[in-house]
Amino acid sequence: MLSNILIYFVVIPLIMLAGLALCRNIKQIRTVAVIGSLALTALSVYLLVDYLGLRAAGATAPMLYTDSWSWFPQLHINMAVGVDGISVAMLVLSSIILLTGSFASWAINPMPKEFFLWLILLSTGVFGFFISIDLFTMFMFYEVALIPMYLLIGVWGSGNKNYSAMKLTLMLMGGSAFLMLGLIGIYYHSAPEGGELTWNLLQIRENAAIDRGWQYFLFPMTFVGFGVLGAMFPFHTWSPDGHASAPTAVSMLHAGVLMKLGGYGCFRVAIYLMPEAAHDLAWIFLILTGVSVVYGAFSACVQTDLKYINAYSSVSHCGLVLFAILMLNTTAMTGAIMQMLSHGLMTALFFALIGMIYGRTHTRDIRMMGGLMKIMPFLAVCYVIAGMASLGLPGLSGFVAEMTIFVGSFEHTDMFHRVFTIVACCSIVITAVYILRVVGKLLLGPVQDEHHLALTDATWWERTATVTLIISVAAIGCFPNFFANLIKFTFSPEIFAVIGMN
Amino acid sequence: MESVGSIIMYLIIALSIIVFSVLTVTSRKILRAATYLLFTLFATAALYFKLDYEFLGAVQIAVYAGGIVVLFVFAILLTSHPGHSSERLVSKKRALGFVAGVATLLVAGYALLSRCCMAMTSLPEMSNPTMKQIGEAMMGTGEGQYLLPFEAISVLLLACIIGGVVVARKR
Amino acid sequence: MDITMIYYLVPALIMFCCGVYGFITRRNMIAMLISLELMLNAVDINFVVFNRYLFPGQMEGMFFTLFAIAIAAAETAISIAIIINVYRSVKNVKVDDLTEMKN
Amino acid sequence: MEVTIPVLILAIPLLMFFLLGLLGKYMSHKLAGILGTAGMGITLLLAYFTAFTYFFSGAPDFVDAQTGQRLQYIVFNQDWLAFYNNLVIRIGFLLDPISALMLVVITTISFMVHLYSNGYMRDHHGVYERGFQRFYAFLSLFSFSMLGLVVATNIFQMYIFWELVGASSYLLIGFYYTKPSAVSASKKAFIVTRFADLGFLIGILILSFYTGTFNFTEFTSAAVGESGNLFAVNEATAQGISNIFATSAAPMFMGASVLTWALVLIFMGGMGKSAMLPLHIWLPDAMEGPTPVSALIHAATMVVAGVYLVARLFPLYLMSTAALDIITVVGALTAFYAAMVACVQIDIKRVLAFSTISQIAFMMVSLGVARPEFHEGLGYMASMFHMFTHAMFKALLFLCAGAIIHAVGSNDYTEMHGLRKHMPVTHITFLIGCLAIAGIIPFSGFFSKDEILSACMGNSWLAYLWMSLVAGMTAFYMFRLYYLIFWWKEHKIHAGHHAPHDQAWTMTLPLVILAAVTCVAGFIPFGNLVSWNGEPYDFMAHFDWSIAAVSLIVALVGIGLATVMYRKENPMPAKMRNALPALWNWCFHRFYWDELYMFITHKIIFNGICKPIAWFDRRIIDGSMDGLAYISNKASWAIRGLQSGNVQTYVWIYLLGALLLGAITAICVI
Repeated sequence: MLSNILIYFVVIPLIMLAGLALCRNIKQIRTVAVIGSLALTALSVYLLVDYLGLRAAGATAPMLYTDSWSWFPQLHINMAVGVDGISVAMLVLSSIILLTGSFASWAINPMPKEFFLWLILLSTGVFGFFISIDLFTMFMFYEVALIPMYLLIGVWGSGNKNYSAMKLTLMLMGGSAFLMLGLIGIYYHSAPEGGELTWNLLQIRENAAIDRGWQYFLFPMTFVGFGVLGAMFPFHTWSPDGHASAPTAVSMLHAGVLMKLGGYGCFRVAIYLMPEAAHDLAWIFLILTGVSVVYGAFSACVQTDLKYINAYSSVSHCGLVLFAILMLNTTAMTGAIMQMLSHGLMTALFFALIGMIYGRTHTRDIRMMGGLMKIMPFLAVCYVIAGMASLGLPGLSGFVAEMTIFVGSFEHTDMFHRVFTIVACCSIVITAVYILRVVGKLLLGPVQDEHHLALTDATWWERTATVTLIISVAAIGCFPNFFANLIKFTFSPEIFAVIGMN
Repeated sequence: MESVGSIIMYLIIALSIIVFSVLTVTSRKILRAATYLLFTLFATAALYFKLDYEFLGAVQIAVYAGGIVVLFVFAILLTSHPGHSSERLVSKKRALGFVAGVATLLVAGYALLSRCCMAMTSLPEMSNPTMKQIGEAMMGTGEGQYLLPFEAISVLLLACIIGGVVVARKR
Repeated sequence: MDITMIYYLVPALIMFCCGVYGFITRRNMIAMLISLELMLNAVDINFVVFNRYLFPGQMEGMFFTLFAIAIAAAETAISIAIIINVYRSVKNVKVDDLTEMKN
Repeated sequence: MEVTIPVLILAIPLLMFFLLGLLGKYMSHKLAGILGTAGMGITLLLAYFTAFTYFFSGAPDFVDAQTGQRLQYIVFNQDWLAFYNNLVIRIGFLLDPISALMLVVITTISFMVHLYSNGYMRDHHGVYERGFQRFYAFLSLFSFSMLGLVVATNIFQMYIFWELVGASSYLLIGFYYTKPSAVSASKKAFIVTRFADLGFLIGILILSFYTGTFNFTEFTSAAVGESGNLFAVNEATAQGISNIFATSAAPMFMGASVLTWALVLIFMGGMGKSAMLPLHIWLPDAMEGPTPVSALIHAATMVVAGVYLVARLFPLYLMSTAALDIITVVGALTAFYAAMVACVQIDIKRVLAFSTISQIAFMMVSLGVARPEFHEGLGYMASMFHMFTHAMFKALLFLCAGAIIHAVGSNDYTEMHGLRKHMPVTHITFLIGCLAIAGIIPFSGFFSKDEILSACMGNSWLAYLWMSLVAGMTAFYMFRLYYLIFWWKEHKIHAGHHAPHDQAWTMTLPLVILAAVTCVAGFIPFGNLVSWNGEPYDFMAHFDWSIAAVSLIVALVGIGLATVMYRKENPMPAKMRNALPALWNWCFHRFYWDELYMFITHKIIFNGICKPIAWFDRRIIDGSMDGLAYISNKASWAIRGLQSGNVQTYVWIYLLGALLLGAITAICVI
């Protein structure tokens, strides 16, 4: 079992958990957290290189490193793992954000040990989710990733934290309920009449036994189930409150990685397994996601709390992810995955910076702040860079992702899809409006509050966190073809063949 | 066709069961209720005798009437001031109880009457189970013998003794 | 007149209903326990009657009643021990007033 | 051609950006200034070398040996992001007449500005301004982006650098970031151009979808077709594209062909960057940035990007004359509007800003009226020519204005007056600039403007008359400005103030160089270098002396009028103003465009869309979620009573259930 590289993505966090449990003081905790997440980052980068090597050597299977260990044979539940380019990209993203999140919560208070325990448990779920190809284990890890969120927000959060934690958890659990129904439905239709049922994604895809009628029922279930986590309109309202109350690292992980679970799941389960229904029902969800792209952006324009602004911008950007996935062609889907990467990194950067600013000024209300550029130039410049990434400046990640999505979506010959593409395009202008509004109010202009003049700039761990993220954002923005190819290669042509598109 | 004496016996037994049951649950003084319960239990014992189960009737009198009711009386005397402890029933509760009782009566009665033909079985001939038979049934492990439940009951009683001591002990 | 099975079952049923009524209406725990005994007794009668009328050669019903009586005795003993204990601590045996353990 | 030099042209400014941006704060101000200027100087030399090689080496890559046509040459073209099929964004380097021309223009102006800023960005005591290194870093970033824009090999590369140019413009306008007006001006500039870019993007999407390519070479060759042009690179694709648009079965959308739609939308991008009506509002405000920035970005280079874009796609535009007509109309209206407004402004940078808008509109009109049938596409050449000369003399004017502002310490000309004795060099160079923009022979503006008017003449009389009128107004307002600054009675010098004087050599040298260029640039045989299809033609052969004479007279009338009214302080301007107060007010308030936009953005979009949406989200969407929680909460409280702990209630309910079950069984089974 331990000969498979993927299993270490779960094993290392578990070892970290054990190590954390033994820690006595904050120094040891930091050491364990940083060493562990560095190990995970190294592992994911190694996986990336090795994966590309295997692909270059001509491996054509849809998933590599596949393995399966029986777990509960009566119900055909296995611990099945395997990755393709998308999962690899997601693993790299998750490990980077975990690493920077550890740095960002360097001085977490109170109960640092418990905080990191829950945080690592959460990331265990995340990593487990991305390596699983068995629907049941996938769902299990999904839940493992969701539950710690409640405590992390409820205990270490700020503001109206109990309400937010409860709301977030309940809404996501509501999504899970749909999801579970959908997954069980898929399981019972996973094989043709009389065949052996399975939870394995690849097997189900190969069997292609879910008939159209059932797909019409199961597709919305799974899509909405995952869509709730992907902040799909109108199930996005947990996001502003949840993010506003969450501590920095949790916001980072949640917006950066957990929301990606939603998009990834929508693609991996809903669309991959039920392409016909996806094709027939896409228009409903296209309307919803297309609306949420513009709607989130408009909402962000009038918010005054930094985290709310960012949460609504996440609604807009994640809406674009689901929007592109539903276009059902390679280019748009590549764009969707790139947008997931890009949004993950830049939102993490945003939340890290907001946390750092909040830690100093003790307010997140942009009306109470101003002229921070003069006081904390490093953080301010980083914020501007994050903003530029968000509004799609070439050379940073947002641009390539959005352009890939727009070009891919416009490829769709149907007038309806095109009109919605143009509607989604409008978001780039609105995004510019709210980003510049924040930058102008928060960072530029005269200093608003005299007390802020005494504040200090970033510490070394904060610099480490932000610089790592900025480099990642710029890497995607400057060398998009590398990532595009990593992702693109793995879109199995057969799902598009079913729909009759390229 | 039963003898007249038997019928009169039956009537007395049935009547006292019904009357004393009703009195048990309606009397407002708790000590009286216990007394009426005693009469009900005696009537039941009489019923067992009439159905030719002498041993059972004896056990009923000894354990129930002699043991349990005495326990009740002790408990009542310990927990309340006799004669003084009349309780008023809440009318809402009484209504609820009445509905429940009547509903039970109706449902069970309907079930009973709908199987009227079976319920009309007349008394077959039966020899009294002798003490020897009962003792063998109780002490054997074969078919129709009850050593295991007997032992289980004895263990249960032991547990009850210990439990009762523990619970009632002064701290 | 033949005394058939139903002649025994009906008083037993009435006894049972009285038990139900008493259990629901009484506030005194001892009175509730008394009602419980009535119900048990009614069931015992049924066992005996069915045994006697339908399976006269066997003794299952009788033995069941026998054991039920034993268990009833044990149960009563324990219950009364609890009741006395409760009385000792709260000076009351009214079931409505015993809400201390709830909170 | 070697790849190294073109790569270096792009790489050096980028490197300078990172060097000065990341390490700037560890450098002294002086070193940063020298580094930035030296970097730009090297880029300048390399760009000159490249342009010279392109125009004059006669290598077969650049010129067809038989016909003498100039060719498009792709120096390198690196895949950057592949979408599907042929849709690949590449980062490349395209050399053709206009890109070579723009390389020269950009590096020249940029170098001048770099040099000039060494003097401008400090106060009278020689103390450098805060953020000096940052300023140079941003200038380098801008130069990189602008160079990348002009050498783009495909429309998406252009869009990429287009955005980068916008961002660096944002950074430079907002350079004085503690000043609220600068912050809002930068924001406005970015958002307005961003809005225009939305059109550009959609245009690109449409165009690339139908043509299946982003590459300029394929667009242009497709449009020109088989008429023996030398821009054709990929004959097969070209044929496909021309079939798509040229046939009668061309895809239509709402009554116009998709090509027209795409081109108009792309032109919208150009309108934003080039400040055409109605997207011009950001440019006057952009003057909040340091004056060298205004000279570089908002006069000479970035704002002509729109013109450059149209010129780049000109062969495609020829396929849709409707789009060209729209360009003409927009340009003509803008030119007139900006000239009107410029006549009454009191901030010298604002006057220059509006004159820039007006002049760019000239270029647009020139492109709009250009047709291959008339003088072999004279308008195209004239537009490019004017772009070149305008860059020089407008940068000159702005740098002069900068010197004056630096000396006086105010933008408002009412505080200047009579500076000609104190600042002789600035005076002379400014005068040269004014003469050039007014169109007086032999300064460069005369030639280029004359070409434009000729081209208008070729299209219609109306365009010609209209543009001549605007040319006269140009002469008027420029000389009004000139007289107001340099003539009139000078202000008393307050005690403790220095008298204004000419500035350090770093600031005067660029003025002199640019003035010299302005004097001689008109005589460059431009037609030999730039034409719409690469075929050189004799510039003088198309020179129409009658039109030249008329335009000269118009310019002189304008100057004369300005002389009469503003030579000395007199009541005439005030009288005219009182005669037509409404007109004056409208002009002074720029026809209330800003107020209109303010109304639209604040009242309609912000209060009418954003706020209701936010409210809807909080109250309705979130409210329904909360309502769900509320209902379940209430429901729980309602059934909470069942778990009372009261054993009698339990029995009652249990019995009820049991009886129900019993009843059902009794009824069904028995």
